Amino acid sequence: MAAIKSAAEAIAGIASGSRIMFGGFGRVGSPETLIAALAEHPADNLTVICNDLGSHNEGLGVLLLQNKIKKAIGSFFTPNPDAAKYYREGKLEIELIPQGNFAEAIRAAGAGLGGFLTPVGVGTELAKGRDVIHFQGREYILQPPLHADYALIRAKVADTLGNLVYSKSGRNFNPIMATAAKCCIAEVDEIVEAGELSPEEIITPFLYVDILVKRGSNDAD
Amino acid sequence: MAAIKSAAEAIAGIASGSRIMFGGFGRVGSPETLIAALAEHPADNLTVICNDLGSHNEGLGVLLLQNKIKKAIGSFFTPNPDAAKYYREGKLEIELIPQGNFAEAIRAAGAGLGGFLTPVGVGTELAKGRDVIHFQGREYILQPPLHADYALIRAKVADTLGNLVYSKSGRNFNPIMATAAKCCIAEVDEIVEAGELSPEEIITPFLYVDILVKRGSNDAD
Amino acid sequence: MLTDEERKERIAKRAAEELADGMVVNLGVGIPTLVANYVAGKKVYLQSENGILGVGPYPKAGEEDKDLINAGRKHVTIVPGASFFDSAQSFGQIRGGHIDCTIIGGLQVSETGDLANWLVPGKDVLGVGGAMDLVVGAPKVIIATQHTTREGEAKIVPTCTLPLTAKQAVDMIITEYAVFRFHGGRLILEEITSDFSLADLRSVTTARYEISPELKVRVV
Amino acid sequence: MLTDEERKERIAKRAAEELADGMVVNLGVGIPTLVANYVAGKKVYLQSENGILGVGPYPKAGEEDKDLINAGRKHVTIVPGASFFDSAQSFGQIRGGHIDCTIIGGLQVSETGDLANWLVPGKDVLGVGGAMDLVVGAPKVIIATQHTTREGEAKIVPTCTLPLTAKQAVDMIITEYAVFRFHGGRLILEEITSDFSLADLRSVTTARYEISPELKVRVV
Repeated sequence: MAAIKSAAEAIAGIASGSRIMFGGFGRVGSPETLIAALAEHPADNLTVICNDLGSHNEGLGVLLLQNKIKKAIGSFFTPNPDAAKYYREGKLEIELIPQGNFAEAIRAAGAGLGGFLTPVGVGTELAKGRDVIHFQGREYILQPPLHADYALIRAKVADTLGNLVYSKSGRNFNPIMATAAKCCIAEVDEIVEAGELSPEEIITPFLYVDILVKRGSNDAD
Repeated sequence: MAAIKSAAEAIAGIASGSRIMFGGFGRVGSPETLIAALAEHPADNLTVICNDLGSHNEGLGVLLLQNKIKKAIGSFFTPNPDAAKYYREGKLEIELIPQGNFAEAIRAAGAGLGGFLTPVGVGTELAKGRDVIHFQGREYILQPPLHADYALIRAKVADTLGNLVYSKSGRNFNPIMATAAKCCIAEVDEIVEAGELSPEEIITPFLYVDILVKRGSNDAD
Repeated sequence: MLTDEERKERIAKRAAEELADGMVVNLGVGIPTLVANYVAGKKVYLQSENGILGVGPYPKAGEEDKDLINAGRKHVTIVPGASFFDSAQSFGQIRGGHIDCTIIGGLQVSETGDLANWLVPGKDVLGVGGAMDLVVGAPKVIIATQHTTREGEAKIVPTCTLPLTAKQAVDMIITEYAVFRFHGGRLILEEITSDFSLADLRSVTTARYEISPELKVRVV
Repeated sequence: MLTDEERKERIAKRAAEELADGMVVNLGVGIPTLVANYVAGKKVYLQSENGILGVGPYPKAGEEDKDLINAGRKHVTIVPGASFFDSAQSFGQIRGGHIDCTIIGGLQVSETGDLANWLVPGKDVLGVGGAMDLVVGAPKVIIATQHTTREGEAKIVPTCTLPLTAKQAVDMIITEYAVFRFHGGRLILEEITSDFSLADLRSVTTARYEISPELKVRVV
């Protein structure tokens, strides 16, 4: 069952050095209120697990410019020119994973799997440092799961238990990240009573969600 | 895009020796119209991939009594006493997989994975014949994916493209089986126009579905 | 001599005390199912591995929904806030440790916490269901079982002789006479019922176990 | 001399001819995106790896939905029968071979069908996106690219010198002058445009290729 908190309260426990997942694909599905709260929070030396790093001074780009991000694990950091700059200057470590392997590794963590065999990336530079396994006649990378301390996600509507539904392409990495962290904090537009969402349409069942934050509860929007 | 056919037409191409997935958990979510059509169809020597074999002369139990099933791969064949009888008499091969590994193996097939590392079953009889892998400090079974020639599934409503929604606990193995076979045949109560199902509530996108059959189109119900 | 019903009721009642507000629990078939009868007043949510979070009470006769059963194939209802999902997602919840507790039956539990509960001796190997997944995945695994077999043989044993469900997976054993917990791999007796002596218990328990310095006597 | 726009239009038009009614296609950024302009009259469904099946045309200015973008981060609309899903499901569709065709750009294609399209020389390795997944997963991989680099260097080469996206993954190459297909691991020239000679083509293509006995000339 989820607790309802302000953005600042929700992220208050996040310590320096934490591993944090951030949902979103570009700005869509990005927990902007929570990111704004993190910008006001002292935690640094963070490892962020996210598809991208937003853009210049936008989304996670804000935290990057604050030198709070030690390492980024994801698939597409190109749209934020600061990522390249910080990387070149040795201020940012990057672990690049093909987007589908990245998504699947997050899901695997949430589903208690020890890893999976993927044909994607075999024979490329991104196979370096990975275990390569021959199984049933084909070559695969053994991709380990991606776990985190926190998942900061964005949904559209929550019920008071913490069940979530999303909006359009805002779903992206949010439902899988919700499953893969010790603590899942969901930023939502609206919180309704339990029972108001149809049992057939709930995408994230409440057992994954620890804290609900109303969007804009830090005047971030 | 899915074609709409009668049950008999839909299954007409199924040959002896085929590997067929059947959705359902007990009777709930079981494609009963399609099973009834198969009972009238000459194909035998089938390998069925299904959680259970129904009950005596019910569900897949009907095909079992017709000696059409050579092998069953699944997790819980206990409720059908004929399964034990046929197994003892050497008329039925059984491959038993823990239910979660079974579900995940079907999903893995649909998602193009070569297998996955599961902690479930390690140290048990069901690990026999499996590869056991030590990875990141823990012992896992390397479970290969489960593919099939056909998936015979049951949903509640389809649209004309083949998008599907399910009913309550009738979802069970159906959405994952839809992804894991060369040909997916879905038995549904109702077919509506494309656009009538909400894009947020569609569980099985149409690209997985080849043939739609209206439930009862063989007078099976 | 306790009747079978009395034994089961005792076990279920005691197991229910382990459940706290907000917990998500998966109950196995048999005695564990009865636990639901004793959680009134607590907000405990039941997961059923066939794809339901938020299982409610059994429906009244005539009000069954044909598409709504639990993993024991019984018709059920749902509570507000319930949701449905497919089997891969369901076992993702289970294997991923998102179900707080599973209460499940046992044929044998070893003194190192191994569990055997899926293969009845002399019967064919035709069903494993979700037992292995539940026992490996749940952070808290409670075995709710009668203390001995119908034939009076110990079920809490030095080593399982029946095929294993999982190794070192059990956290707690609740029987009609006793409560045991595993601490650091050692089996500790924590409670005994007032109608059973320590000597009685020893005589029906072949596993080695220690007696907690804070042993409780449960008045029955 | 063709303008950049003319080259792109030619490539996109020709690539669109590969698409048939009922196909599900994923279009990469750049030239592949333009293919959508030439499929009118065909029921082709576009998948976008950020979680949409059934992408529609770009919205009119002022009618953008802030929650609805494609993988190129452009606002889009959806068609009737579209659906949304998460990224793991999306790449399950892609890796599992359920997207019939992907049309994607290329920096280099080797004569054995290797593709390099993610790492621009001299730039930092900061983005791979879904390219590797798409190229490995799709049953039909079409590379839609200008025939040479801006500097006039061959892109269809004996061996990729840039870091690979995938090995032996390409089925077809469409440029402003030619169409090549891989058959049994061999690169075959199947079409050439009427404004380009075989000698011209050879001079800008360093890969070894065979000329199909049924070579078509495409009048442009």
